[in-house]
Amino acid sequence: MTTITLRDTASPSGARPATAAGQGFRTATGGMIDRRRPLDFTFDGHRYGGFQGDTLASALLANGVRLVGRSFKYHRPRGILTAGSEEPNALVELRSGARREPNTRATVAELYEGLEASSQNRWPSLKYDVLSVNALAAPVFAAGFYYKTFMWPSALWEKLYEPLIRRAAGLGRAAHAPDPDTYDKAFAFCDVLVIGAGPAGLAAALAAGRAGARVILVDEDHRTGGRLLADRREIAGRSGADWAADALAELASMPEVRILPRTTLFGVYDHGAYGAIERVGDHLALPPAHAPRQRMWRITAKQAILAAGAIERPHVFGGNDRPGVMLAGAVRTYLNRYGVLPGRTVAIFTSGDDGWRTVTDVSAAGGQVAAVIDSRSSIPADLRRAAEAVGARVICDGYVTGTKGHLGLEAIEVVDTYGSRQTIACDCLAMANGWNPIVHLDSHLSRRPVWDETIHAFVPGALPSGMVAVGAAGGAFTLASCLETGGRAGAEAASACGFASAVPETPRTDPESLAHTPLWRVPVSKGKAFVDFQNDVAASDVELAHREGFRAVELLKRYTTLGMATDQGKTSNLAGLGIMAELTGQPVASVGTTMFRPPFTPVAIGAFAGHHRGKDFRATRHVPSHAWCEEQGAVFVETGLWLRPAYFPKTDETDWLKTVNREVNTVRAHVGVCDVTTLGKIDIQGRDALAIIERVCANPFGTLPVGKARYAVLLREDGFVLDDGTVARLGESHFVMTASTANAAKVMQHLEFCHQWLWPELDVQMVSVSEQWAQYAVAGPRARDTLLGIVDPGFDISNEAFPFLACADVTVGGGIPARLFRISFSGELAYELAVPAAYGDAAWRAIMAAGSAHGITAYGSEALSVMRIEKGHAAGAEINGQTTARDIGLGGMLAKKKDYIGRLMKERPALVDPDRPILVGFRPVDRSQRLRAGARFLAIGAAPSLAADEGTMTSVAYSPSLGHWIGLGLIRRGQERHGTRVRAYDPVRDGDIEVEICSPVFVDPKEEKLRV
Amino acid sequence: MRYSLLSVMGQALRGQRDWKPQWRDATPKAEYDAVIVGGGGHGLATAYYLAKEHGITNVAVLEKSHVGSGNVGRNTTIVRSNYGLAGNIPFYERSMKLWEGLEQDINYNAMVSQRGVLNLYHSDAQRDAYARRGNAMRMAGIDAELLDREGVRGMVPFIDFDNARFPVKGGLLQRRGGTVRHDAVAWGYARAASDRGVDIVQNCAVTGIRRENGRVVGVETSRGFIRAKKVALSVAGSTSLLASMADLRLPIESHVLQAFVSEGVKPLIDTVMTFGAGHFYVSQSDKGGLVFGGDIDGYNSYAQRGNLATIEDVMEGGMALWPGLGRLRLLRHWGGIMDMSMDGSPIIDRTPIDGLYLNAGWCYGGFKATPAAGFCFAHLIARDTSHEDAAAYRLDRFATGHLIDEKGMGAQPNLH
Amino acid sequence: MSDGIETTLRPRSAWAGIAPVGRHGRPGGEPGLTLTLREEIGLATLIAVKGRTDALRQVLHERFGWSLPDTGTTSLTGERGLVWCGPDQWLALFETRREMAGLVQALQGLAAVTDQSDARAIVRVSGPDARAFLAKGLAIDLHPRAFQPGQVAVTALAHMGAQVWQRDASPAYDLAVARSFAGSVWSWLSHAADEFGYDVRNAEPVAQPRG
Amino acid sequence: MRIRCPHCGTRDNGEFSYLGDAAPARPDGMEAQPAAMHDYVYLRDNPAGPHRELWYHGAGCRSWLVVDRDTRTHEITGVSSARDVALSRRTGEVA
Repeated sequence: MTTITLRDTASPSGARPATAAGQGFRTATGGMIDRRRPLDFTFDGHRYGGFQGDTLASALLANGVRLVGRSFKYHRPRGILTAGSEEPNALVELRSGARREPNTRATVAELYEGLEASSQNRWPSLKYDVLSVNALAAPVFAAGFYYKTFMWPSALWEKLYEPLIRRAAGLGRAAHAPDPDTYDKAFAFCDVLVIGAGPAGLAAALAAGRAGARVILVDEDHRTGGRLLADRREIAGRSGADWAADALAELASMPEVRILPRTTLFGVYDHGAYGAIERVGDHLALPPAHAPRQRMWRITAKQAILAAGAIERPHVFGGNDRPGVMLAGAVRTYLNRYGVLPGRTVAIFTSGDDGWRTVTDVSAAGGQVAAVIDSRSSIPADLRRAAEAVGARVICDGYVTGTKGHLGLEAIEVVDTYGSRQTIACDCLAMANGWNPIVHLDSHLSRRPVWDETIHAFVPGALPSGMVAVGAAGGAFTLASCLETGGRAGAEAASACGFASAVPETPRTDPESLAHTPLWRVPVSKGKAFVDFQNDVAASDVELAHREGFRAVELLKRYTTLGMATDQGKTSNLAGLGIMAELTGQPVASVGTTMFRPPFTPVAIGAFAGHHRGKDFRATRHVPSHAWCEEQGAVFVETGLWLRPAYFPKTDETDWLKTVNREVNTVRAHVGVCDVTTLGKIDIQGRDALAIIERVCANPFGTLPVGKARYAVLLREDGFVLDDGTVARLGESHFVMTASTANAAKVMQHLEFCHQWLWPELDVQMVSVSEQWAQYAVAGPRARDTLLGIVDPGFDISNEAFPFLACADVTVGGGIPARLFRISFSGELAYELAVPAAYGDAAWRAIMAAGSAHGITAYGSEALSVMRIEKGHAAGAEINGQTTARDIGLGGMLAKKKDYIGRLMKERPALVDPDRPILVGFRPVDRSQRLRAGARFLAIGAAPSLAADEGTMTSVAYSPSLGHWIGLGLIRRGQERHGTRVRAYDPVRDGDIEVEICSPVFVDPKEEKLRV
Repeated sequence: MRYSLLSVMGQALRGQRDWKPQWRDATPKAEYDAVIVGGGGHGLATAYYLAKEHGITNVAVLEKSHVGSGNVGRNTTIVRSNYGLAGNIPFYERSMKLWEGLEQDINYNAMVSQRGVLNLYHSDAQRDAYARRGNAMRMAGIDAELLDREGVRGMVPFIDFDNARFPVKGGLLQRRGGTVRHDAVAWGYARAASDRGVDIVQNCAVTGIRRENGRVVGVETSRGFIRAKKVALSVAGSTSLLASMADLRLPIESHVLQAFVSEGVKPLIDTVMTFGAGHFYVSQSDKGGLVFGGDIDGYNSYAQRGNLATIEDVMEGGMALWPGLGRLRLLRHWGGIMDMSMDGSPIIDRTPIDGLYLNAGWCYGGFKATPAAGFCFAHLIARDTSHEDAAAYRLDRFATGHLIDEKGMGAQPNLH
Repeated sequence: MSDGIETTLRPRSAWAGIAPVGRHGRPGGEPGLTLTLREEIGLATLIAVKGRTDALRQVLHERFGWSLPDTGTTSLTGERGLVWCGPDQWLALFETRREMAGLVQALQGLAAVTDQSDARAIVRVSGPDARAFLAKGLAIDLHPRAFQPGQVAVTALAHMGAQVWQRDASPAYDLAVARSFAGSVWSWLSHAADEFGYDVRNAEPVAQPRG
Repeated sequence: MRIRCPHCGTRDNGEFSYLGDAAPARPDGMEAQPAAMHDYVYLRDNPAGPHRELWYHGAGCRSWLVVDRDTRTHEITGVSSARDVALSRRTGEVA
């Protein structure tokens, strides 16, 4: 028997407590805390002491702090109900600043030196909370009252009612600053995943581990053992805690067993995929150096054993939410595991034999048991005797009907079988109303639990293959059955994975009785009887829902918000269902349950994102000239995953337009070089290479000779343009196709689809060479002169030998293999030179050197875009998935005599409607005006309306060649309307100007520059 | 009993004892003028407007489970009318206008909250695409504003402007957009329809569509045959299953879309925001939870749940946009089944079978459409001709080429 | 590429400016990982011509002494040989690019040969924590019961395409990623390797061919 | 969700992209009719239950796969190479 000294009050504010002495409710000995390691912490600015091994909740209770928070709606004082992750009440803000974590359950927050916690949802303080006046209006604030009110006047909803409601709602305050900690992710694979390291889980892991299977054992607690740490039990003649420690030691010695404490298995996904979150650094003030705060495990398991245990059920009676009212199992946890007396005078309200276990534990720890109230009409004599032996009053067939106390429990009101009422002083009430197996995880795959009338609880229904629930999680509540079902499941899981295993013998355990008659609510209670503590859902709200027709469990949940708080109804759901069953006169089994959804307990969003945040949200692809571009101070732009140089400002160029104009002018007058490596490049070889190109491209290729390239347009099967590019014929049966930067991956996938699925008989070999080749466009009148400085002598690239659209293998720089294509996006004499990517940097520098005598400039994506608009080439803004080849002026080039993807669907009536908007050019009537892409076209004088809409401007640029803005756009019957004027209407940018329709080719319409 | 603050306070004195069921849990009659299959938001709204606008009250809504058990209770509650194509614009604006007057119309507070919908852009091309859309909206008389970076910063200063992989350059804002308390929409329409005489029949699964001489004559159900002059399907997610009972194949696939809610916290964000460089959209419920979502999982599914690949993708988008979310915890995620149509737009039309009407293909935009879908579907059922605002939602548009493809993704449902 | 090139152009490593040589991450003690940057490797994709896989197998054996690896495996001798990368597709590895000469000719009509020497950035991952480290990014089971020397996987590493093959049981792995992703791959590597402490080294220069 | 690629082994579904129903066959050739093409492009059975569907192992071996999967439970009962399925379909046509 421990001797204990109890202190009355918490330590005064600011004073440094002599840690152990300040903990007035700490037993002198016992518990699994490390009394040699005292810790200081603060709650609402007050300093307290605790020990290593405490949770915040156990340490608060040790210091006599019972009032921990305020409830959601009524701002009622709330304390600590549980000792685990199911806690609905004791939610605090943990840490501060950018690390502030609202709604943190004090019952699972491990104590560390310097821990800071604050209560939430109260103002100005936890003890004096102004909004507790809400409790007075509780009769108005019944379930769903807001659906019936706040409707008049309608304008006041957003202005007044909603802001008030929003401010009052929510519990804690989230950190506003970016999360300073990092998160890690890891994949793990195993034969047998064991979820929960209580007696059943340990037995399962031992059996599977001994068979040689790869086992992962996860437990949300930092210490393995489950209820063996909380109840004084015996296994094979030793204490349960010792047995658990031995089991852990043996598991730790097995090389194929991985034990993950502080790890919550939060979700079950298809085909043996599981999500688990490991709290690597949450038990410390800061995560350890070089370690993440948390690590998300994605576990793939062949077999899974659910041994997550069970959650005790509260009773529903008036004032059952008063601080000091706790679950009986939690009371025993605080006593036995933490060496804390949750109260000096404890009353026990039970509906089964299990609650009586609390009597001896309280008494053994030095507490006074005031009374045991059992709602059943008969009680085993030995239990009664044991209670009476410690001086407890025993009330059979009685109920707790109410509680008294200001900010914490001072007394309970009890009615006995004869209806006589009495008040019993106590500062802690332990409630035992049976246990619910944790069926959450097995419900994640849409398997509904089933009602088990023998234990009055939902148990797992049919589980997916490879998954089994054992111990309390499977409805086997006795310790012996936990060990037995766990051991058997472990052995069977291992043998299902091909390991020879034997079902272990179940060790002997001390006797226990679990007789139980659940009590869904106390029939004669006073005041608000809470079902869902956190969301302030009372029994009367369930009645109201019933009255108003919200009887289906999902409707009950949604109308009352029962089970929708941060605990997802772990302690409340069944009471709600039980009461609804009573009201509708149905058995609970027919009422059913709502669907449990992942995660089992809330998981930090940052953990799901892991490394992928900030600049690492998505990969960044760099072009081969990137280092040079950076040296030159290029301005980069995100293009899909690529980072491309947009333009290259010189020191005196402060305006981007000035730079781009210079780049364009230099290309048009001299020469420029642009990195176009981002294009997709697909190598196509084989006897049927031409055949597949013919089928995927809408224009004909049969006549393409070796050594020539051709523009290519690809349609989707629905007839719209998929992409455009070029196809170059390098050999009789060797082609290289380019795709646009944005569509490179899509086109490759499309080609693979055509080859593997549509036409598998074709003899074709395709592979992406996008990463192999750096590709540079060299454009401008001096492009050939520039190339002569890098292409090795012996390759004739004269206009005669290497005309427009020629292509050839060459070498550059003295023997580096390269490919040269005479193709042009700018309308200038232009080439694309491809060199192996490793030589990309050197080749780029060599081009710049070779071109310096010819006035070369590097140009970026902006100048590239200006020049393509000047030439009327459609690009991403026009090929946006909504346009046909005809729409963008390519209708004439489509093949007539071959079948190809998209051939038939492009002929649908609406797609050949002459009224469809067609690509044309635009220029401002007042040449000084700027054009904007996205403007809509209207007839001059027409009032803006959808009916008046004639099309839209798709691309614009300032043309330095012409000295004014130009645009491309799609407009109804555009090709017939050159020279006419329309409005370019752009109200979102206050734009409304007149523009003139013109040819989309603004520069060199006769293509004289291209072929010289 | 009419709902008002007064009636609630009056009931407070009486322990809230006099409230009646919000809708009658009807037993099906042998015959109706019209049977609406599906007691979700759309079906209930259709029944309400059939009664209110067309005086047709001999109507049953057949629901296999309970009222609002489908997507109306599983979505991320966003309402908006920021569409860019002529086929969509008038319809969604009709819906927005109906939302704006909904509470007074049905005497039920569905908490229509016009807190704004902000679509972020991250490139010049995206800005221009949004301008194109915003301009179309403005031409239709719908509010739209194109914000620059500073305009966005003024609204949501906490998102990542400085270290982003895809920097925020601005946004398209529809101030009239916002959120609506989703369940309340179903309940409010159920109550209002029931008050007008519509039979709401729960736990009544349709198992067959009976036809005689090429015309629908009623439906087989788990509660027996119910004769009907007109049968209207409003069962997004399960449309193909019901249509197959009438031997129809449709341009629709069923896909799972996941949705997410965080723990409740004090107000953080007072608008609806969408990321333009990843799949992520978020708002905060009046209860305090951040409600968010992303892309569909991408495979055909009738299971109301998804998988981790999509979950991670959504969270990455969230963290990339809003680094302060890191320590906020995900409370719950779930899935709903979407009718993904082949061009990403819905179908409200007659079918080749006389007397069989179809409201389907809502992809993941059905919630915001609830009032207008009910309004226009009721019009179609009552008058056998499309309402002008839904005239583009024809079933034959895939054959004629009059597609309404806002994203330009073509005939691949999982890309819309 | 043939011998005797007098090029003035110098190749730039895929890791240049990205992967700093030296000790990083958790200080103290032996590093858990060694990351060796691989350079100058010759790589080519081989795709069998329809129906010629057996003939290809024979020629590869006769001309190069290589056996065509089965699905999911490699057949490497030293730094040379073949790595499976898809149905009827392999990656041919050479210690240097120079050695690749003649491959196209030898396999004419049997396989499409495509030079990919510059398409990949390759790093060798070794050390006691190699498995734990790779498990943070690769969603494949690297346990010795599931993945051994001689096996290869084409998969994703932190959303980026990657190919990984195990070299030996120490364990050591070669990790190949697309060249343009090297910077982002390194960002992930350095984050994931931080807790183990890691050494970054350049590969030993390739010995000049004898003779 | 995990899919057993016949070439690469079992992988997370994030490595794959989905196309849809594998049943419709493209009406090939110049004689194909618009109505048949419309049905191929647009109409789907969309069953709740067993479904043969096309997936692409884009992050792996780049193979198109035919997967037999139950759309109610996501249970996968078979995966084969799409090329093999397509070739056997052709053979079936000939025979």
